[in-house]
Amino acid sequence: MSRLYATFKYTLISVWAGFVVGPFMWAVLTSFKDANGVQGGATYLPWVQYEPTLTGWQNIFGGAGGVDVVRPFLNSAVITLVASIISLALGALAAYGLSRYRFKIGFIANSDIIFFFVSQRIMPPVVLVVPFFFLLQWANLLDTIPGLVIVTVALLLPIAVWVMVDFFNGIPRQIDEMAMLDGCGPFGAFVRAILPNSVPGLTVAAMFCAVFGWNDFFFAFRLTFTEIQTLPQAVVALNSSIPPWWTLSAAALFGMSPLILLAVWVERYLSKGSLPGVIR
Amino acid sequence: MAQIDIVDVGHTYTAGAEQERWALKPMRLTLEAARTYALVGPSGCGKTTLLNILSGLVKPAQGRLLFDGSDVTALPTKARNIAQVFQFPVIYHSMTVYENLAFPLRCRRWDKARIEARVHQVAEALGLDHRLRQPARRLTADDKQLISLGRGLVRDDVAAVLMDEPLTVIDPQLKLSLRRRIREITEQFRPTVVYVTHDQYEAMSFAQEVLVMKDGRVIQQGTPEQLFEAPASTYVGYFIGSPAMNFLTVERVGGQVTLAGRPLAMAWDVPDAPQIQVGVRPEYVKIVGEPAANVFPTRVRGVRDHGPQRVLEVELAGQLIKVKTPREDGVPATGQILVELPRAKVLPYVDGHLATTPRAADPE
Amino acid sequence: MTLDATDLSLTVDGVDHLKDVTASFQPGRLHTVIGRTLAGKSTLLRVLAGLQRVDSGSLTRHGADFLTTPVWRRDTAMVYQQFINYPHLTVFDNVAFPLKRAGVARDEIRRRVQESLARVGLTEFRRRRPSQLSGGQQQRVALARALVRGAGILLLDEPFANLDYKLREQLREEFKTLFSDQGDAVVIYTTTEPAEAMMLGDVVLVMHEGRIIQTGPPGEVYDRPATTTVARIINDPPMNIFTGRIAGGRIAVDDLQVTRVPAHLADLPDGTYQFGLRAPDIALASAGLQAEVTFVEISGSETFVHLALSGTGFVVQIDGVHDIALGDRVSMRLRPERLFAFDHSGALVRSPSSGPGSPEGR
Amino acid sequence: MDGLRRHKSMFLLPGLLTLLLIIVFPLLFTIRVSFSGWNVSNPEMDFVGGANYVKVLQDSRFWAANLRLVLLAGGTVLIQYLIGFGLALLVWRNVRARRLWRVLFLVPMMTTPVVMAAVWQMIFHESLGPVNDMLAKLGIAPVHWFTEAGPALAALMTVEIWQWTPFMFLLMLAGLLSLPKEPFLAAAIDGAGAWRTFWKVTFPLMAPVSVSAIIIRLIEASKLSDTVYVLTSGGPGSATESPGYYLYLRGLKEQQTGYAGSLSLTYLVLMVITLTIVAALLARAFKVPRQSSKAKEQ
Amino acid sequence: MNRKQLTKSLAVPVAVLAITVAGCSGSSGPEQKPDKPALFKPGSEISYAKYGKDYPTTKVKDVPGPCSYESISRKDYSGQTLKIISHAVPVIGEPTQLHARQFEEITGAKVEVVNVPFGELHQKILTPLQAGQPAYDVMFYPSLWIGDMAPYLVPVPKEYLDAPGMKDVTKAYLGVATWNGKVVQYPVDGDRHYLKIRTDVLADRKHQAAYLAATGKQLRAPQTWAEYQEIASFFGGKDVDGDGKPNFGSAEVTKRDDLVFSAFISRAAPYVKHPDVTGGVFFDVTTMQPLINTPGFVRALEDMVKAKSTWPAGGANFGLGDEIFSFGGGQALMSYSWDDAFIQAQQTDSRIRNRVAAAPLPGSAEVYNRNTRTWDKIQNQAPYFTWGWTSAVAKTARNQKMAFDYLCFFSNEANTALDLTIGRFGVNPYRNAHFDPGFWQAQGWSKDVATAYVNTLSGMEKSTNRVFDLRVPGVNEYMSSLANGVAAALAGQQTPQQALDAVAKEWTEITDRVGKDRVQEAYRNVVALEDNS
Repeated sequence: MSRLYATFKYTLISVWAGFVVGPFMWAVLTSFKDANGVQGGATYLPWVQYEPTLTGWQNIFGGAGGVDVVRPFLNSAVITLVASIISLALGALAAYGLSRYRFKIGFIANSDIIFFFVSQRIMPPVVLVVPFFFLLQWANLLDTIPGLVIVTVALLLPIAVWVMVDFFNGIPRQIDEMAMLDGCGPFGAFVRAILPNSVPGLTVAAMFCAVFGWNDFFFAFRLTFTEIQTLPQAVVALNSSIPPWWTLSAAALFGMSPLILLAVWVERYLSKGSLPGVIR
Repeated sequence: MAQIDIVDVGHTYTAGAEQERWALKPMRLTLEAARTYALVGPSGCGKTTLLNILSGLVKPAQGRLLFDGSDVTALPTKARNIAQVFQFPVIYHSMTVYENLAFPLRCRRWDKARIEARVHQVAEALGLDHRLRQPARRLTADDKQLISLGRGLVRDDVAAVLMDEPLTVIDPQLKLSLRRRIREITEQFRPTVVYVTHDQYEAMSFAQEVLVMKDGRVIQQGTPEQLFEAPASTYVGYFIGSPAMNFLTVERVGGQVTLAGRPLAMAWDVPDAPQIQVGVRPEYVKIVGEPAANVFPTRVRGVRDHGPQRVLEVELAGQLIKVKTPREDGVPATGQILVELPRAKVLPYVDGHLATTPRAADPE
Repeated sequence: MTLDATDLSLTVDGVDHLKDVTASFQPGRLHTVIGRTLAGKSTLLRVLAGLQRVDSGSLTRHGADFLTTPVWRRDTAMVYQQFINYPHLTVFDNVAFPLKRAGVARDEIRRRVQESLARVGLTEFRRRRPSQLSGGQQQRVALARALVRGAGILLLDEPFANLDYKLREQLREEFKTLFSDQGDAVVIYTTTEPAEAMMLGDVVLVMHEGRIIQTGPPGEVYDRPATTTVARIINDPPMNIFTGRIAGGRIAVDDLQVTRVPAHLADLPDGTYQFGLRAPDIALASAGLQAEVTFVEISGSETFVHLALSGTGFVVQIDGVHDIALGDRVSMRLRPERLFAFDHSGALVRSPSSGPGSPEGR
Repeated sequence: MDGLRRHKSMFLLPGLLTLLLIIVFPLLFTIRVSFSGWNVSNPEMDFVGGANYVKVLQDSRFWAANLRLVLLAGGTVLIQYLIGFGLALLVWRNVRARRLWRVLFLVPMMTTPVVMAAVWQMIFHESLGPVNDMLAKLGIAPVHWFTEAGPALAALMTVEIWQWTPFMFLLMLAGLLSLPKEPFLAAAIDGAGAWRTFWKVTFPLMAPVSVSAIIIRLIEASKLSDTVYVLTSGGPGSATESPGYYLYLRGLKEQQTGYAGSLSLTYLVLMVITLTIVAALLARAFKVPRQSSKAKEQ
Repeated sequence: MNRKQLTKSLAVPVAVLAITVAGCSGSSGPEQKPDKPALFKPGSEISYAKYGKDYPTTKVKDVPGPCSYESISRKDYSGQTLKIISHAVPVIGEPTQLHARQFEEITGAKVEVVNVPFGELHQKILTPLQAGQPAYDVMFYPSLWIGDMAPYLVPVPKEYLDAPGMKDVTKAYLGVATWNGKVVQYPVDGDRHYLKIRTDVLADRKHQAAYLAATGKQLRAPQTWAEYQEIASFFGGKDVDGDGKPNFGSAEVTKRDDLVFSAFISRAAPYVKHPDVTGGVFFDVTTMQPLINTPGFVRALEDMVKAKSTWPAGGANFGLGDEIFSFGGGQALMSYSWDDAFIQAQQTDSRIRNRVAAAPLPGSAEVYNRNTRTWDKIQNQAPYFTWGWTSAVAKTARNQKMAFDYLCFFSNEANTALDLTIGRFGVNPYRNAHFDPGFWQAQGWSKDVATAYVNTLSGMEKSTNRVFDLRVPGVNEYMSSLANGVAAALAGQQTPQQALDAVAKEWTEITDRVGKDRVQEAYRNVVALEDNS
């Protein structure tokens, strides 16, 4: 590798890294400002150009002028976790069935069913939200965690199926056959022989579920009233006609923190080499 | 095609390991130009390390590698002018057969007409001349392997063709025909070939010379016939040939070797050593009717029907040996038979090494 | 306790995978199914195991319908060609798996697993995972798992095909001992190698294109192959088959007189036959038919020399390893007393082991 | 395992039925509502025939939004692909602090689009944001990020690229890491340089991953609306309206449920057709072998 | 089953179940606990200081009455939950939160508040109301939505109407809260647009001289929109206040999905509200023909498009917050909208405190007479009473008493006095008591500033040529359509005339969709307010 190429390479990497980090840096700076720090124009250096304050951060942790983020954080965590688990369970089951058995319902075959699952991602959320409202109202589940979990499952299930079908296709069929020969029923074979060997696939699916579940704003916003607030909602509640940018920034940073940890974890997985086989 | 000199080349993957633990112990070998060599041995014997050193993928921890006398140890793969056929067929998916074969030449900026002529010549030898316009990815695995080979052969100056278990993924029924074609083609183009395999059949069927490797050492180098007739060690005797060579522990009384108290005549001088074994191939052990010199009584312990032959397992002086007999000779009616160990086919081994001929290619 | 297949047929995409397969598998006996790749051997095993449906035919066990019995109740163990083990379990747990499913007591599991592992020589590896073992060791784990249960049906699908030949040789040797105390189990072993079929089998079933084309004890099948196809399949290298004429006490290929008519063929009427001769039954000699060496293979301790004799290919097997160059011209001599004669349809007319006048057939 | 017919449904059905239950009602509801005049002051399921669909055909704002989506989704996904692939190549091997870069390059994907859009709104703020401030320091006149159509589209695309390039990066890096080594060695042996190796080895081997990554991203990008909602609200005028956002305006903000229903269905049909065609075209453009999606020969 | 039945079978269960669910959960009656001892002495000092340093340390006296701290703290609402939806923090959302917390502290109730961005508020409130879902007990929203909300609201009970604080609400704002003769909204804010200027520039002799030299005119608070434009463009882009950053002439709310329609109506008011013409500004109330594309409105839109050159960077996409930061932060020299920017400028830590002045909205030198279809050359002023926040209690509220207690506590004299001084709260004068310069001087305002402010506001109350919001069902649709048109013209996608013609067409459609009779009936109320004043 020539020196010129190395320079070129690290320059490119640094430029993109700067672009990636920029918004976070700005949010960090802003989260320590107040109205005076914001309204004069862009300022960068704390103490020099503006007087840093903790107002923004106090506001999101119970300060009177903000929106409390702790409860929404817990709500988001519970919803994401439960919906991901359900989606993974149902998705893995369905994906396993689609990977191992041939289905034929009229002209509909396996690939069509897989397409049906994946195609749910094409649906614009707007199409679904009004009917969901009535559906949940009918089930008396508006503004509840179970209600949001159900809706989130609809969003995540296609992802789980998409990842897992490919993954199961990569596990030799002989393993489940052998488990059945060894006395497991079809379900037992799945649970005892296949699932324990599906950790990388499940991990990737779980990652996507976590990302899409945690970051959903649209449905959570429209299917809740006052009882349940998710984290993105709490942040958006600060997007007022006079936005308290400092509080907004603090809330945004707080809201992303768990998933940034997820990125670290995904990278570890990627480097260990378990991930590449899963995503094809 | 070049002569390859491997001068004191050794390698370890863990820095600072003592030499006994090196993946490849320092060795000195010469591979002559335009000959075919097979590296054979069980997994972990160092054959892949040696191959990677030849291809430039691994830089040896010590020693020098010479191609026709010039030192290539520090050169990257690209600069070594070698060709390689891998386990998994490697072709350029997006190209036709012709483009695949022409690729190395285009990289070398040959002119069009010259490329065209050369590609056609090689394609004809590969039997692919009528499929040049087809996308290479549509070919079967064995034809893809031929393309890999062909990409090496189009370059008329290639120093060596390395083949890394090229038949691994080939359908068993096609293995034979592919091996045959590869051999025919190499006989036609006569490059220096180094063929790596764990399969003794393949090694012996393909190469003019076979290098048997074990624990990072080349323990014998020779023609297939030499390996079979005079294994340099008990390991080679076991490794080459099916069933393996029989080894019997013998005693040395005076200047005589005895087995079960009877003298055993050999065509070789036997060294003086506390523990002597003799080796004899099951093919050469004869069932005889009359006692004579080198004839021993045995007891039949088992019979295996291999089809054209039967393999008898017999007990001789408390040791089991195998005897191969033609099918039409039938199974001996009695449990007791006499076998002859032919004088010229019984070889002495001391400490597991052949004790008559100089040990070939054993680095000291 | 037999396992009886009757007229099993399976067609996928217009290709017959099984065609009217009828066979009776006896308890306590080892059946080898020999055939080339894709002859339907694996399909047959999968049908017996319950992993594959059939289009028609029946399968009974102890006289009762077996087709409707689900896999997990068939009391069947299987060893695959690929080294299939549970990747997430240790060697010990792999072998214990079927016992746990069967609800065997813990102490009993421990005892039996240890015993099994000892028999395949893996005791010291019991805590490893399959991926940390060599191919041969992995296949031993699979064998141990198949053995440990004492299953009523034991299916082995080319279990040693993916091993290199020394290991193959070794495991083959051990195999008979390993399976000697399987009692009343029905054991079915598929292979492409005649030597395995000959060595291991109590009964050999020859499969070709989805059909069973000959069944019998190994020696019987070997000595009297019903057709040229069987003759090719049951010999390695495949039996040399060539078309020739019997006329005037001589056998001729095209215009070339190759040999005299041997005694056991003496009473055959003149005419065109297909003759079969095994590779070991041709010798290289100082004088004889002139042929060109087209290829040389070395297999274990034998050298297979491929010869071209005026357009017809012959394979000659000679003992030991010999350096023979391609393109050499050599002389070869057929051993007429070892000739098989088949009619134009390929059916066996006369074999060397049958005396003159005794008609062949089933 | 065709011998196990009876058991297979128990795997598929729980998931399939759950999805059907969750999805079919909304779909039927949307179809029905699209033939009604349901709106904010008349929330009733009456029947107005195809009137809504006639209106859809004449709704130039809707069609303009669809055309814009071709630019927004197609353009950003293409750029994301190029950058994502490029970055993956850069940190694939032989780079110092590799893991740091990889984590960094993944992070934006993990953030909530609506939240990040709010942050971007501060950044692009025309008088208080750092972008214009820095441009001013470089002597460049302030850019009207949200008040001129061109810059607004650029800002929107920047945010989309920032947010979703990591997704491409992840898929492409995973794809690269799973590539066999031999083809690269073969190319080196054949004497190919870096450029030739990329075009003749890396790129063709990555084609299947590329196609699926692009299609997945196109599917997700076609729903673009959260970012538009927070960042530009479709403005200036309707210059940055995406179909998703327009549907939201009509259906939720103005609560013209019936009309939005017919817009949604029209849009859905358009999307399915377009994506199917695009998928087929991509597969052809990348010469993906039809029989297998795996790069390795088996 | 034919298609009709099929569709019915789909819709019916939803509707039926919706009603059932609503009925069920609404039926559990509120429990009324006996009063507990008061936590506050009458007239104790009230301050927000303990809630953080974001709040002023100002102290006010608790004014006795049914809504005072003392009275409310007697109530025992422990174990009960009050659900509130409000605008995003801070505008009205923050006081909602703050008073909710106080209400919890003194009554033991549990109060859940959800804050929603402006663009979402309407549907977020209306969807559950229409579906019969008891989502919220108390709702804060712009008062002009009364037409949509009224059917679902509980009229304010008499005991609250009789409270002194309510009695003091100005006539205009009580009118705003009234629908078909019933007070259904609880007034918490009084909003109007007025002009805000920087006196340190506009009243500065140096600048006045320069302006005179350049234009030949006196520099003063602009009386007409033409003057406004002239002054704005004169000072645009120069650093005239010496803070090192360029100043701009005007900051206006121009963001489509924010409140651009209000800004536009302020600009249009003097062109379209002819003192002698009755019967509606937005529609001809007798025919319900839209007037939005008549020459008066078109002229205003042309003005606004022209004004673009005087706006700061991004000025064409300013939300209310941007406008507040721009004027309140000292960047723009003039602006017109609600009080917020002015209060922001008057915060204790503001750089331009007491360097600002309030003035009536600019007027015009001519006004369009839609009866004669001519421009009449008269000096015209027409204050615009643009919505303002309001609050209401839903019929589905479980404990209506608690809900009203919360609202009356929210708006008690002490709280309002403090809220008025916090710019970001968006709470503006709506009681007669608030029009007292002394009150504002007590907050540290200079006498001139306080007097001008109070005069401007009370002057609007006295005006007889006023414009009110289009308070009809579907108002959001009308305003959203108008915003689209204005935005299209500002973005240069259409000429003002084209844009407003399109709006007029849409308005007709909306009217048809909502029902001409319903809209007309509602609009009569508005016209009555305007014409009778």
